[in-house]
Amino acid sequence: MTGPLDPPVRTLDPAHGRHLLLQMLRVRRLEEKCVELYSAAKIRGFLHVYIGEEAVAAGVLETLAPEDAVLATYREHGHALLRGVPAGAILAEMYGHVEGCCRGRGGSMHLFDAATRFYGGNAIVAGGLPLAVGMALADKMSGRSRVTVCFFGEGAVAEGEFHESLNLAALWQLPVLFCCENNLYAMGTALGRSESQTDIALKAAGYEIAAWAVDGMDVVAVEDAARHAVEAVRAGGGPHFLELRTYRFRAHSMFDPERYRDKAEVVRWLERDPINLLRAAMEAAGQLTAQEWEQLQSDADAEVAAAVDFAEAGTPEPLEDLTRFVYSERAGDDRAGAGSGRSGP
Amino acid sequence: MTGPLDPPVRTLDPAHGRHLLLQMLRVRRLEEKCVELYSAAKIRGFLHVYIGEEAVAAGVLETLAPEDAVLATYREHGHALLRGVPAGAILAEMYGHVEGCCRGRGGSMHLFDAATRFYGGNAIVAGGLPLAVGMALADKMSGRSRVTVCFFGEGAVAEGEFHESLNLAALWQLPVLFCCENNLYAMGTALGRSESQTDIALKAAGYEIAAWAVDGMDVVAVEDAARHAVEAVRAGGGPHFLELRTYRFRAHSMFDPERYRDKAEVVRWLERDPINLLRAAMEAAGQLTAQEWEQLQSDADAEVAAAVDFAEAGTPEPLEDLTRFVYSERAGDDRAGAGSGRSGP
Amino acid sequence: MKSSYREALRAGIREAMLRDERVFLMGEDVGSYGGSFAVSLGLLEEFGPERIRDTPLSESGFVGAGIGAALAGMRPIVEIMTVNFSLLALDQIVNNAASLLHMSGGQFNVPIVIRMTTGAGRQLGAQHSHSLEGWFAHIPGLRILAPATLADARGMLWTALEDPDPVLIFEHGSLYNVTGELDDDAGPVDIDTAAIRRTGADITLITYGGTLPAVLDAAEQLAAEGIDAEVLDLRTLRPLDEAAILASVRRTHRAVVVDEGWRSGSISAEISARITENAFYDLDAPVGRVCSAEVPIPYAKQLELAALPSVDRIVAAARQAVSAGG
Amino acid sequence: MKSSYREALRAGIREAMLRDERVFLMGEDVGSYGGSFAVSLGLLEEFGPERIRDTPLSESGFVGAGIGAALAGMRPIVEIMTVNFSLLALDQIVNNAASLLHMSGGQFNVPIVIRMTTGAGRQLGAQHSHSLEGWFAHIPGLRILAPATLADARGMLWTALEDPDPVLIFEHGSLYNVTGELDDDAGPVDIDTAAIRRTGADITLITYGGTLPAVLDAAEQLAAEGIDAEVLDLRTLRPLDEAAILASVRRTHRAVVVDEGWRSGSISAEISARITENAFYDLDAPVGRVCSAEVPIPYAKQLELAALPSVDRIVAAARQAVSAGG
Ligand SMILES: Cc1ncc(C[n+]2csc(CCOP(=O)(O)OP(=O)(O)O)c2C)c(N)n1
Ligand SMILES: Cc1ncc(C[n+]2csc(CCOP(=O)(O)OP(=O)(O)O)c2C)c(N)n1
Ligand SMILES: [Mg+2]
Ligand SMILES: [Mg+2]
Repeated sequence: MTGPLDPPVRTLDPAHGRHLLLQMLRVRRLEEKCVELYSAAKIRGFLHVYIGEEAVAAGVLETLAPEDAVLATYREHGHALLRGVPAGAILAEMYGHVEGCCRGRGGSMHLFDAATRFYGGNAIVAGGLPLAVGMALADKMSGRSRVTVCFFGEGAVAEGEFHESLNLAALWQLPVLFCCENNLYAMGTALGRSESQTDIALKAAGYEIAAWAVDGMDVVAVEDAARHAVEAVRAGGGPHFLELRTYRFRAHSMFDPERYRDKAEVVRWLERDPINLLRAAMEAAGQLTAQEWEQLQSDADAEVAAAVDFAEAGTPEPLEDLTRFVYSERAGDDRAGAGSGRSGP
Repeated sequence: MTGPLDPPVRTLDPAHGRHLLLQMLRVRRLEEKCVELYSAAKIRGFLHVYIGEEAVAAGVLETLAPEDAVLATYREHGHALLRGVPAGAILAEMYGHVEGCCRGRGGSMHLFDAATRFYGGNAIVAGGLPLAVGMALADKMSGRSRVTVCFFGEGAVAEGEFHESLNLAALWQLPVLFCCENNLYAMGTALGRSESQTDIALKAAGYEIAAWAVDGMDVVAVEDAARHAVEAVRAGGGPHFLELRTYRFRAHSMFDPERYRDKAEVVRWLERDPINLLRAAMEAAGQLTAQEWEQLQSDADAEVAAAVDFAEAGTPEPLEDLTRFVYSERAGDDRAGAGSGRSGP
Repeated sequence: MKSSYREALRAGIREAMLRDERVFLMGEDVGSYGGSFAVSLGLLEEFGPERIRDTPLSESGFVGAGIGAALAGMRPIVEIMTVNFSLLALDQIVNNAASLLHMSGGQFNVPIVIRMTTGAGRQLGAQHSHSLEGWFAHIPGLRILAPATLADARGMLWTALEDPDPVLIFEHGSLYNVTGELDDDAGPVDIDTAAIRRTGADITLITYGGTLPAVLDAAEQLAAEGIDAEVLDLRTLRPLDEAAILASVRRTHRAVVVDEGWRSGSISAEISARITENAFYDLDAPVGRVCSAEVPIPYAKQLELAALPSVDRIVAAARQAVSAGG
Repeated sequence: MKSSYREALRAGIREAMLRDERVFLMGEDVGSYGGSFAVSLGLLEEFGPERIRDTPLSESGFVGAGIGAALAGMRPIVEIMTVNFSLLALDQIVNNAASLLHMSGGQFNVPIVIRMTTGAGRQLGAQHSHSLEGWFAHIPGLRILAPATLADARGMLWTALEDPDPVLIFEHGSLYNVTGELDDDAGPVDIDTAAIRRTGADITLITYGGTLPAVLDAAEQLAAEGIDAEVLDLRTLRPLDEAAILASVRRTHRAVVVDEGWRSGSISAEISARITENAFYDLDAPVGRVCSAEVPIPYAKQLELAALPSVDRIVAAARQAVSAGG
């Protein structure tokens, strides 16, 4: 296992610290709202929230450039938001409205956004990994110095597609960063009951991929590690792998009665809430006033409130358009709409 | 990587040495005959011969008990023969005759035999591994101390099914022995162009499986390692893995023009012909007379000749029976034939 | 007794586990989670983790392992959480489960039962809304079941486990919460025949699984219009009970097939073709089909509903068949 | 010029590589081995290992990687050695390639071309003899091609690469060695329409791909008996050129569909159903089907031949249709 050679830089610029705090808060508030809206039957289908894991997306996405690409799973609202997809477009999508980032066709598990190169939203566990490998292959073949970042859960590690993807990426030395969000459970299945080797970073290193494990509750540590990895990938250092050790505070989805884990375990992890951790550290260092904290919260709240308004005001796609986007619309088509049917940039 | 703790026992009982020599010769002669029969259009379809790799099957199968189970690939004539399937039934199968071990329905790539618990013959690379895991699971759940042995090529290592199978076997500590026949090529693809990590035993060890590499051209070394592994598996030591380093002397199949490897490389490996190696060692040790060697050869030749006669005398299945064995025949069915439609013992 | 479809399935599994110690249940989250759709809830506590076996996420691996276990004498029930993920296990199902008996000349049969949830209608989006049971019915060597009623949910499993060959059971996600009366002595049922769920003289509505409730509703509505529809529940999609289909159509002279698969290449096409082949001169109108629109199923409610067969579309198709021709 | 089907395919790939630097070929043994069926022989030398890219054995991985590369602006040609192994890549094909455009509301199309060998007839046994192109044709979002002629083998690829959406090309293994004349200026062909390969007035024989030669032979034989058969080569299995099918059947009033898929749930069923739905009153006889027997394809020659559509069976089906009814 390769780790960063230099000790992480722990001196935090206060403005940057507040920015990271805000990023995490934005996700937290959006997810809380999603849960509320689900209970109010405004959102339907399966809903998986990211509460507790915000430091992972916040830390990693901080290090990317606009030309990079991001892929995630069905637990991807936070990734979409922090990648730059407007909260309104995200919520409108979950309302099934045409103003949603996928015109309401995708829903919670399938957020996509061409403008920010956000490639979903994949509801098949491990299904995004081969795609990420291929996007990185395209970049390498085209001589572009872009990075493709692929998020997935530790449950995906047991899938054949994980294995095939890591091997291809390493064999071809592709510019891809694998980010394994190890929250210790795949639905109800604890890591130790799904992997004979529970050290995921070690497993990745077995493919001759530079891999290391990071405290996924410490957004600064995540950002440091990700920056190191992204720079290495961009510089042509081949694929890198981060195991981000985290925990989901909520149930797997809205249908999960959580029979498989102790309340006490959850309580222990709640003490490592990534937002509280950073807030406390900054407060202790005199980097965050009560007023600043209030401001961050109200900024996050305001954004979510505006997003709800946007989603509420949205409209359903007319039924005549049901069969659109099964195939691309050609130049001659006289249909209007967002779908340009063109790929890539 | 775990290896045998004791140094291998290299004092060879002469009778056993001659037996191993005969086993390898039997395979060699059968395969040579297959090539000949293919050229004569007696055998059709795809044909993959095992010439050069005989020490692997000979060494491993030597260590099994009748109640154990064996699975192999499309390059499995030798495994079938050494497991105890009569040469005549093997050749008749390739003739497509009803006297064949699968009534002519399987052909070269699909030899099966219930009597010797030989479970094929699988033409999907890595497709047999999950089956082996399941058979071992059944043994473990039933409290039987049987071993399931699964052979596959190093090309299979890149497949997702390899990964899923090794993880399941290790996680559940199943009595299965994985035997990777590393002949350095998967069709035309050299190992270094298919695996980012070319040390296959190390790769297997990454699943927390006891794994070691063995000279697959040295039948005594193979037998020693296999015996050690089979005993450990049978004793409840969980899955084991052998990487058997070998080489195929012939083309991948009858259609392969072998553009991908040097003649010189082949020549170098021919010097390590497993039959010649053992023969030379025994002769040097005064354990094999010229007459004994002649006898072994003529025994092997005679067996193959008889098998050809048996196959030639065989008969094609009548067309009315085409749709048999799509579903099992029930008690009430008045059809005759070998197919009992019953699984396992 | 009162039962839900889910409870009926669970009772079937429980009974099988009690009857035959070779039976075990294996799949993702069947154990400590209680089953993703709560079908196996409580069984871990009753039978323990060996026989209610949670698997890692590796569909090809554990389905293949189920096939191997069946080869070695067990009677595994493998749960694939939903049909959507079965695509990852297709190689094992088609190239091994369905082929081994034939390739081995009758030596190795595969007595495995594979259960999975199928279907759309719950706003789960394209990757979680496939209806592929009709597609699976293309594969020789497999038997495909689609329990639509409580009695079938309860009773098909044991019969499937007694079958020496691989059986796939498709449970429509919208049925789990359906409740009704189940006979106290409900038990194994046959898996060879289709069932007439409503007799009628004017037209045969042919369906199975998740669309049976809508078809029955449509039949009620048609009755109010004076059209007397027979409703045939196929129950088994492979092999099809062709005799039952033809017998009904020969009585009614008209047929509409309803299924949730995408129209092109659906099982409805097969049924339509068979009727035409065998009862052409008995038909007073072309066989109609009501299937799903040929789109990846969208999330938005109105679009999803528009994509799926509905009572209205079934009624309309039946009306058209009745008004057409002779 | 004289060409084999194999050479025509190679010429198509070569031209695409030369025309557009975003095009590359990727798959198992496409490079140093020269292609398992020698289609890509010589291309590695001409274009180098970056663009003629050998992959490890990992069908799901490299097909998914092809989809990803397409998303990121490339125009990959992914070769799956044979259709039999495509089962390992179905998740990527169905859940990603076919679904991404729709799920993303039109944002992300997938311009990938996936080629594979299909079909039986070479005594390869059950696991190497699938004919699943008709089965793939069930999936919305995919376009399915089956070149049966040299001109189509040569010309379909470029048109497929220009298509913004995923295209699967099925090459029947028995066609590679077929040789004939190919126009010197042969180039891209349309992939939207079916082609009449022989005109006739008495019956329409509908087929595609590997069975076209047998159907043409059957038509000759029928001509000798005084039955004038039209032969329609579908060329594209999804979307079907329904207009061409119906137009021909409305002229001839009779049809037999021939394909190598297993009969139940075959593309022939779909075609039969569509004809019945749309041209019921034009038909003088039920639509016939000649498909493969519903068995895993056996190795033994006589059994394999008996399982597959043959000239005799086609002739018999045509005769029956012509003698039936009006
Ligand atoms: C191939 C596949 N199998 C099963 C599922 C059902 N499923 C959805 S999420 C999930 C657990 C995944 O766990 P993990 O990868 O750790 O991600 P997490 O939910 O913890 O973020 C399962 C089993 C699926 N979506 N895809
Ligand atoms: C899943 C799958 N993909 C591709 C093939 C085609 N194929 C047959 S053998 C082979 C090479 C396998 O190499 P290896 O596993 O090393 O075994 P070896 O032939 O060297 O014994 C390939 C690519 C196949 N049979 N199955
Ligand atoms: Mg997890
Ligand atoms: Mg090899």
